[in-house]
Amino acid sequence: MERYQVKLESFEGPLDLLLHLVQQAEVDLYDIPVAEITAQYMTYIHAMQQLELDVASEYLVMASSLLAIKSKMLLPTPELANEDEEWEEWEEEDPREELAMQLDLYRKYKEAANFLQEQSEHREKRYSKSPTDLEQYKDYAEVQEVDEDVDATVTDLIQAFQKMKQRVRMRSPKHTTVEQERHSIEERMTVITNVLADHHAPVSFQQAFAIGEIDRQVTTFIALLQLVKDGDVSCEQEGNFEDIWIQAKGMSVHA
Amino acid sequence: MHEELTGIIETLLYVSGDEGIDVARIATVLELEEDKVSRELERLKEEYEEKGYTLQLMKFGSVYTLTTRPKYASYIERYAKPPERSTLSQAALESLAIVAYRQPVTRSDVEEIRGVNADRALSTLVSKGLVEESGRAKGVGRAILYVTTERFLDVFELESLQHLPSIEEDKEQEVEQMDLFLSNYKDLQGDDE
Amino acid sequence: MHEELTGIIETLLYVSGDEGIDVARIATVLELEEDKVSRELERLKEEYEEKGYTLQLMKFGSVYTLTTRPKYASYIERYAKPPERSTLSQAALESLAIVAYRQPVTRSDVEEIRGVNADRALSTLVSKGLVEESGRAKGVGRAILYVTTERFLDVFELESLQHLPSIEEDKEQEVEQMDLFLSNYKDLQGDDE
Repeated sequence: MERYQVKLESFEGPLDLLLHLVQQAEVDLYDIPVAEITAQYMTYIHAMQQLELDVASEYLVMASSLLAIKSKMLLPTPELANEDEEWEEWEEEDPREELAMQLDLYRKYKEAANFLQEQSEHREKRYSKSPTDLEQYKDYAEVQEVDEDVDATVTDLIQAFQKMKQRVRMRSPKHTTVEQERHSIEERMTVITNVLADHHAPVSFQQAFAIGEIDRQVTTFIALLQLVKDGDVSCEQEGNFEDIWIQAKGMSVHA
Repeated sequence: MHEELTGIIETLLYVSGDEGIDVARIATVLELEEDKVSRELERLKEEYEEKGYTLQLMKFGSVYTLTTRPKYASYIERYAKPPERSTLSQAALESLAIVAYRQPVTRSDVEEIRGVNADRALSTLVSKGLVEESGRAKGVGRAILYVTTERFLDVFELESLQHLPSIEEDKEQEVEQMDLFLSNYKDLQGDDE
Repeated sequence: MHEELTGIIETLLYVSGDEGIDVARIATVLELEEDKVSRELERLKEEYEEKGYTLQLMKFGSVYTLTTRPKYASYIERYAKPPERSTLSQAALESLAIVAYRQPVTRSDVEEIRGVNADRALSTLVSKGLVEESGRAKGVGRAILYVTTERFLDVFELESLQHLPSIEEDKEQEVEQMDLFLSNYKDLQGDDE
């Protein structure tokens, strides 16, 4: 039984397994030695069964077709002629033909699948920039109209999502925590006190400091809290989420 | 206007990045014949090749996109964070090949060729935006028909479906396929009325 | 290396788009002197001017960015204007997909996934009635939560959110099954020897 040993490989189904056996035997797809291939096929099925794996029903269906073909081949063909001409006249359909065509067709798509695989690997080496945010070019009033029809499908939605996932990232999302160090709290404290020194009226946090990258805003806010704690500035806020008004308390030179 | 048109098109190509620009949309925006826009894009595409510009102008379906050249991939990957690649299983790739060559196809068409259930492979392909449903087949059961999407061309670097290499199917099957297509087409036309 | 360096730099400039590239980061990645990178960028910048390329190379601090030229701004405006039949921009579609699949989400959830600002895209979606606010997240900041609307289901012809095709990766499962088979098979082979 050793010579029937199946190469350790994953198969995509009975046709894939069969194709593998035929190619391994190096025989013509349209002239398969059915008895031999069937035996090898059955060995594989038995191996799967011994492993107590669920043998997919498709494998069993193929097994029975193979056995059927094998027995048809064993039936004596009446008047099997030696001459080609006569053979053609008498020819009944080769019991293997349908299977051979099926295998041939499957083989072609398997090759096409390989082609696609290679193409995608090549495509993955190409990158493009993210689209520029064009919203800034739009008239906001136009965008506001709710009633207009939206022409998009679920496929558009999925395609957009998948495209986004394959984009190269200039800054990874987690990056912000690292970059935070670029704006030290001390530095931001100095900036705040300098700005306040230039103004005699309270300064709006929103307008003066809530600009730039989010990590900078956070650092600025922490710096502000530190200044409040130190008693260098005073803050007023009318309610949750309202703007914060900041004012220097007496002399506060951090330079 | 020639030089001007080139400039406008290159500007819009840059702005739209990986979304690319669609010939029809450009024609509408610029109030030009689609033909003229197409010709200019094709001319530009060749110019980028001939002059060996750093970037390449690629066509995927009706969309043109500027991309970097493969030889620079490693520098980009060192500079920025490349995306996580999700590879398609062999089952999905084989099913995709069948959809691509024989579209529109039903699930059972795919199953017949591969000899195994294609349920899962097809839903993976739909979820990757490579295949979409496109109406239903005529006859009993009115099975869902599947076709490839625009994204399919992009992911597999194909200008069009005609750029798929020939796999020389039997004539008989081609005829059969054509019949199926025509009958579906008629059916669709019928539905519209 | 000169020509090569030009190609690499132009490639990185294109891919980084509106973010631009930082001289120091390029120098680190390419293992070159910052000076050399700076000089090449300055040379390129001049070349873009002299040869009147469509795009221009601008310097902001230590960051260089490719930008469009002001004379083409009106075309970008026309291009940005939504066409009669209102399609959604790539940015809006991406954000919408994230809201649809992950809802409820905050703006920063969307930004984290997209890697870019999502402010405008979300407000477009809200104004189109596809997404709406739905309370606030717990915890610091109590960020606004976004969910999809009934109109979203309507526009995308979905009976319910459960009818959205899955976009989560499921290849794991497929692989798992095969691995199980192979490892069992190997074991068996081993036992026989």
